[in-house]
Amino acid sequence: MDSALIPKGVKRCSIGQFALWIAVVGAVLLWGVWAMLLCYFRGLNQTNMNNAYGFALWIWADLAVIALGGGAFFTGLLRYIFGKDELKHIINYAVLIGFICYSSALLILAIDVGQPLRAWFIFWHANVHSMLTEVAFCLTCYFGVLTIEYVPLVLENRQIDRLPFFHNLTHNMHGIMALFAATGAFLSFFHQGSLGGVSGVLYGRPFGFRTGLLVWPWTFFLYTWSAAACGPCFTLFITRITEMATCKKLVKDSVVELLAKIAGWMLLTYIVAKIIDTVYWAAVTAPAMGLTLMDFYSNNPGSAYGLWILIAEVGVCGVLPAVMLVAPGIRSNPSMRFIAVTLAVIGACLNRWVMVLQVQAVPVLPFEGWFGYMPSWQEIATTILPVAYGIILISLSYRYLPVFPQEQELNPIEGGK
Amino acid sequence: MDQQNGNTKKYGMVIDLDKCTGCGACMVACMAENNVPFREDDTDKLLSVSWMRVYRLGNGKPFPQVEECYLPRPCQQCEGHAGHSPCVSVCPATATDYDMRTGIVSQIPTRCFGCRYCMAACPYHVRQFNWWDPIWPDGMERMLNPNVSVRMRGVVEKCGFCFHRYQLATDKAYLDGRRELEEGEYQTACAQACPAGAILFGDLNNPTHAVHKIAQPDSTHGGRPRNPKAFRLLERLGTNPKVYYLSSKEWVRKAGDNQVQRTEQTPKA
Amino acid sequence: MEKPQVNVTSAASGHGEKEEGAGGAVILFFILGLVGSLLVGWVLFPQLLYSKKRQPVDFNHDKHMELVSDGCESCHFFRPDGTYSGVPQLAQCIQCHEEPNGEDPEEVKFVEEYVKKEREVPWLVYSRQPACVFFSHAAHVKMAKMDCVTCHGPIGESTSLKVYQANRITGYSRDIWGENMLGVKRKSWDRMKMDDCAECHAGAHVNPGSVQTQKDGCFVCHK
Amino acid sequence: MKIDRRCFLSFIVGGAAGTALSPLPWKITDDLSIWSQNWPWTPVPPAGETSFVTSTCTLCPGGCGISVRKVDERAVKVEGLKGHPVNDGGLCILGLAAAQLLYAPTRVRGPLKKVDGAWREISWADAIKEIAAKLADLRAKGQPQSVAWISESDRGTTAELCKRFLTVYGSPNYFRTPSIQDAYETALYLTQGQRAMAGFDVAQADFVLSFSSGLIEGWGSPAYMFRARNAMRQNGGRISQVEPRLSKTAAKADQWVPIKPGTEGALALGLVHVIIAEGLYRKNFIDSRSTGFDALKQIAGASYAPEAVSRLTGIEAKTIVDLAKAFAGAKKPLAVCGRGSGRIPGGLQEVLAVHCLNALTGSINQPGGVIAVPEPEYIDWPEPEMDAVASRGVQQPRLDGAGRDGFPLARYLLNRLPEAQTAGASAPVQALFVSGANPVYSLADTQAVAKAFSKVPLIVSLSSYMDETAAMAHYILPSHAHLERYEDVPAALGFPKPILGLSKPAVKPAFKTKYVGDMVIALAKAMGGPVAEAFGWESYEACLKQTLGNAWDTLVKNGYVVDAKFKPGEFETPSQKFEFNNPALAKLPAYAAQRAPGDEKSFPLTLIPYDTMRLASGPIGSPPFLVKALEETVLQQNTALVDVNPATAKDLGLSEGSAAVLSTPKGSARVKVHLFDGIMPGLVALPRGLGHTAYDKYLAGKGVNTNALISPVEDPGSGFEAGWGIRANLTRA
Repeated sequence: MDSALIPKGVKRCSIGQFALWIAVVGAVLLWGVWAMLLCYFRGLNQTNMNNAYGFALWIWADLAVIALGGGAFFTGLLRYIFGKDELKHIINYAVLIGFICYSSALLILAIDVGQPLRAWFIFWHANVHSMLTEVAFCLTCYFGVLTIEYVPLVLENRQIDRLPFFHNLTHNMHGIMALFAATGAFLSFFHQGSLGGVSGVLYGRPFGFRTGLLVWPWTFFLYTWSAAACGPCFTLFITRITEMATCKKLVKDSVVELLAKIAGWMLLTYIVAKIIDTVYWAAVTAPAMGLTLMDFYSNNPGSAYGLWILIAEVGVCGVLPAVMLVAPGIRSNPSMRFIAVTLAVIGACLNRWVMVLQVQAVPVLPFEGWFGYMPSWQEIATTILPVAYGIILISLSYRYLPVFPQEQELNPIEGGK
Repeated sequence: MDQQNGNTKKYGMVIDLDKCTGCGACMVACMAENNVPFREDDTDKLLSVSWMRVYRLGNGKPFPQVEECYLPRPCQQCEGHAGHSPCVSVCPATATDYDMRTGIVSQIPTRCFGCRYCMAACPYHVRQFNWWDPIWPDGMERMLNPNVSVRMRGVVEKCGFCFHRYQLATDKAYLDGRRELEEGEYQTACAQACPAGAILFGDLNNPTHAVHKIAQPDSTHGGRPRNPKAFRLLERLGTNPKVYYLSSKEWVRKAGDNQVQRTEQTPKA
Repeated sequence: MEKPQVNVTSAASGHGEKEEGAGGAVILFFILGLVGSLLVGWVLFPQLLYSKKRQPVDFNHDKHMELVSDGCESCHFFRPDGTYSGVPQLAQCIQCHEEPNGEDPEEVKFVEEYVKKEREVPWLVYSRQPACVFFSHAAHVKMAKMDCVTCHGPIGESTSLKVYQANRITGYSRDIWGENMLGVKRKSWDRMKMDDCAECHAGAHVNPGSVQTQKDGCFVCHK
Repeated sequence: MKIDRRCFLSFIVGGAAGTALSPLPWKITDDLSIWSQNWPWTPVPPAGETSFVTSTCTLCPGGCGISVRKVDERAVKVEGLKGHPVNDGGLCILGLAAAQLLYAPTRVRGPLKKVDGAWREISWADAIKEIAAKLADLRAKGQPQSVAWISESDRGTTAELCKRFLTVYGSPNYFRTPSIQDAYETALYLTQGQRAMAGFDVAQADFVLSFSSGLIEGWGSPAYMFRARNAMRQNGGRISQVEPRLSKTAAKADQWVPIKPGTEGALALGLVHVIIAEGLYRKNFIDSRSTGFDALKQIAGASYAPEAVSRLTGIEAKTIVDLAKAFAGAKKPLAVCGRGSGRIPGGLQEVLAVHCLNALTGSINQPGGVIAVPEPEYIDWPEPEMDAVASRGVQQPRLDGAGRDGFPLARYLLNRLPEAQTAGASAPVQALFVSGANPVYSLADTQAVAKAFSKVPLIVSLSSYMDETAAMAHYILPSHAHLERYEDVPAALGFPKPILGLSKPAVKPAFKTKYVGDMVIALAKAMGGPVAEAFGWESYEACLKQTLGNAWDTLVKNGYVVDAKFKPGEFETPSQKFEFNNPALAKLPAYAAQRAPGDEKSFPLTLIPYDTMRLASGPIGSPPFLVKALEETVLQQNTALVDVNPATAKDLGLSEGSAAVLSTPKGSARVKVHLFDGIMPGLVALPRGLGHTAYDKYLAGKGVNTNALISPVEDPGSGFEAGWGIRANLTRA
């Protein structure tokens, strides 16, 4: 039925099967949309946020998806600026994942604000001192860049490509993609950094606060770095998942290994920097504000925020995957590589989690206790909403667009069309 | 508009914890003055809007050595470094600002679009979000004060040292042809109402004002109090607040700045 | 070699022919869309956006100005506490209008409908600002010695009250945004938006208080 | 020309371009943001002219001066009146929230009559006519004494009008709600012969010994006590608080002495014992201004030696001796008693013991001491003409036995009325008026009270609010709210000087209400005959103006008249001295510590209700702001928290926040546990003022009414209500 839309030389499941799959994911999406509408019309009382948790699950999801979407800018940077030409076989997918991540982030932000009708004030009445302003501007701009990067892929659809105008447009756009990659990298550096700055500048919150360079706290650089390290890991992670779902090899091992190797070295250097930062913070920054390291990790109900969380983030999901990806022997093993990138992805999420949630959980006033928080179903549904949306967009893109240039070569169809 | 007059004011408070009885009159005076909404169930203090909150502090000792102290907490009106209070610089839409001429951190709910970054930034939990639409039971909207705008759902609000009273006091002064306010002409609702007289309000920059005389702010050290009985909440964060507390008890003074062993005081939701 | 070339040409020409005819339609429809939406945006939209209301009673400012001794402040006075009384209340009007002074039907209506029934006139205030705005008339009139006309225009010379246009979305008078849909103003009283306040307040004579904007602080005009 | 898809697309693109070039999207975006700033369902208070009305607060007997801020005709806020001798600008939390009471949704908006269990609106004229007819019936049947009237006060023109009505009608059964004032007034009369109210010159004292009195929890005139406490501490004065729980007063005192509840009087006698034994008393006062010192010596004899008192009170003997020495050693010591807010009842025995302590140090009618503030005497109306029915009626014994039946000292014993009403076959009260009181909520054992009230064929509530008593009534004749009426405030409770205040209407009555005074006059007029003749006034306002005479103008202007040069009068006992051995006193049984009712085996714990400033526990229900201001350790959602010592909780297997069932011999309630180191082990404390069944959703159904869990305790000898708690049990829910 839709075979005319499907790229040449590849095999796709039947339309019925596909429709069923979309319907299932679509149901989840609708559940999320319902929750979103509740939040819009009844207000944010639908969430379990409170005056101690002004930032919660949504902001974490925002920070996490943006970090994981960092694969787009970093792979682009490697491909177009540093000339790692091999990565052209995965760049499409990296861009798509980035596009999904960033559009999701914008969507979540639009739900998160108390007065969505006034959300444009962030641009119109911008306060240049605010990290969030920087985030909003760079995020929006970079989302524009990602759209421009994604559009050529859409235009490569068999039917669209038949029109000369679009065919030429695609060609020309490819020609200037390096410029966009550079712009994207520049913008990403700043908004990934400013997201790090979001908690790093909070000098009223000793858990989040970091000293830094000029106006930028150390978390500014750590975030950019970790996004560059974990973003590609997430691209590899999703690629692997896609391969598992489609039961096909989609990207050659050499490409995957190259990206994994670069990500590994990024992760290793990042984690060293993170450890130095943590030690300096624990030994110098926080004590100067009257709190010791154990004030941040002890005495809380159910040990939800025990030292384990630091060990998990820096050790199990930081040092360990870094070493695994750097060591050629382990890296070349697909299963070990998959474990490593998965750990790295969890590590990035965990880092964003503590930098959003734990910052607010830790009591700062001496006569207050720890603050607990458990998201409401509306928050969870609206957070799953972009996941469902992402799956649908990936499914559609995979089905109708030549996302994986090596797919045809890796999965030859008998008789060919 | 003090266009000719260059000298700036720094309105601040001195709250004598030895006098404070924890009665809560300041909270209600504030709510009535500032059109603070209330809900059928306002017992979850983390969902409730109360610009002024009286905390109950304990010395953490068992019966019968236990001691208690009550600490009213309005907005601390942090000056931070050169007006960069923790919350002001983070607001993306310039909905909050630090006014160098009065030292007050303003909050404009109609500009705010509810991102809540300022709430995450404030260590004093001074900033509160309107999770619900403010609803007054039929007829009770008649008690609303026209000098303070009612906040809508989805925005952050906080204490602004009853700034509308400053506006009204200056109006009167202007009509009389004066530019300067006398001490006491501008008072916050809590200071006015406190039946124990525990809250003093005035210009910390003015050596003739009681608040200056009592707190003795050390301008060379970010306003640190020179009065040995005085302290500020979380002094070491460098928030440079304009609310000074007085206590003759050492454990209270230490509790104000994370210098005592932490003890679980009140359960949190 | 030839065949494909011919094919290409013919295909191109055939294609081109079709495109030419369609191209005209495309441009026409573009223009139709453009002009139509411009008309909607510039002509129809303002009609729909604003409702037109008549004041409950007409009022002749000019006639009253001749009779009073103290200009605008005769009726729009300052209260002893420094606040501004704004639109006069019935109690003030009654001082002269207990009974109709003349035969003007509007005055008769005023006396019959409001004075006799002791009902306040629900005047529609052209300059009514949102609840979050604090405007100190004392600061502007008494301290800065500004005249009323600067912001309110020559309303004192008017002989009749103009139609009140209320924005159906915001509920405020059109005079706040200004008559001009683009918000262009020629005279100082053409608009009453925050930017118009800020324009003056950004002037050198105002000592900036705001740390964030280096302009006047928010609480100067907000409550 | 062919119209195809591309034309349509082109049209859309052109339209989009045109729209973008028109003001439409931009103006709508801007207008929508302005709309979101002024949502039509978010109220905008109308601006107007600000004015202030000077008045006196009548929400409690504290007598604070208030300034009602108005914007045009709206009362926006109530603030303290600067320069007022009682509160000087400060105001308590309830007074500050008063505008919420004025505009409360539970205001009764006009006269109501209960028909088949449902409220029907009725006109004032009809309501008064119907009630007058029923009263006339009772009178015709020769039972005028079966009409009773309950009020919070028995002073001032309003109370006098009600009493006058009962008198000319023919009933002696006027009741004042029980409070510690009953015992204080009796104690002053017995020892000093003065018909007076007790004032406390806390400000000038230098050592205040408080027996469970919540000096900063609403005791006396709340704002005055706050200021006086500060003033005395500023001058180096000290406060010792003897109390089972670390109340706010205890926490802010210089010394907290935990004591077994109910043994405060025993401690007072123990201190008397030490002071006498060590010869620390003021000899000049004892020798020249008192009699019967030997009797006191005997009372506080060997059985009140420190060791014995220590066993009773749980306080170490050394502490008792030290306390006695500190008290007697102070220049101007002052001992006060009356638990909590000082408006809850207490026994005479205890008050006498504490009063004797004051006498030993001469702290009677002296600066810094207990001051006998004479009852106001400005009401001087001609004696009413009584007909035979009335004369016979008022000669009948009071239904509560006050003044006779072994309770010769008491004037009112409302606590004994419920039992009297239900004891016999026929109910003695046939008609009941309730004004300014909410007995169904505030008397101990509310179930018994409700049962007794259900046996009254005619209950007329004069409440402004739909409170518990009003809900039980047959008619509600709503009074003006306190900011809508004239009323004289004859005294400020606990204030050491005579002061007369005037409550003035700040706003016009919002509803079809009538002030109690006017209602009484109207009812009397409707009754006709001698009853009507006794009420010659045109209106309550006219009556008040005439009564206050010369003071009226000053009162209207300032809101109060204070006797600044007041000197306490001389003792009026037969001996003209302070009598430790008054004959009436001698008849009282020997002092015994009050035990909490209930069986110790099934109820191993003791429940003590406590007062907090953040809850109104009197006849007025807390407005929403007060409930909002409650700490999270007092109320969570609709469940009240009980204070329990961590050791006790551990024994019971309870932890912070545990759901539990609190049971007493009178009933049980679901509560949550709050671990509090500031309470003696074995006790459970619950705040007073919660657990309303009436009022609005901001108050009703929240927490537990302590009065529903406790039972009345009769003070031996005086008959006063003397309950302070009850045996209880706390089990995991």
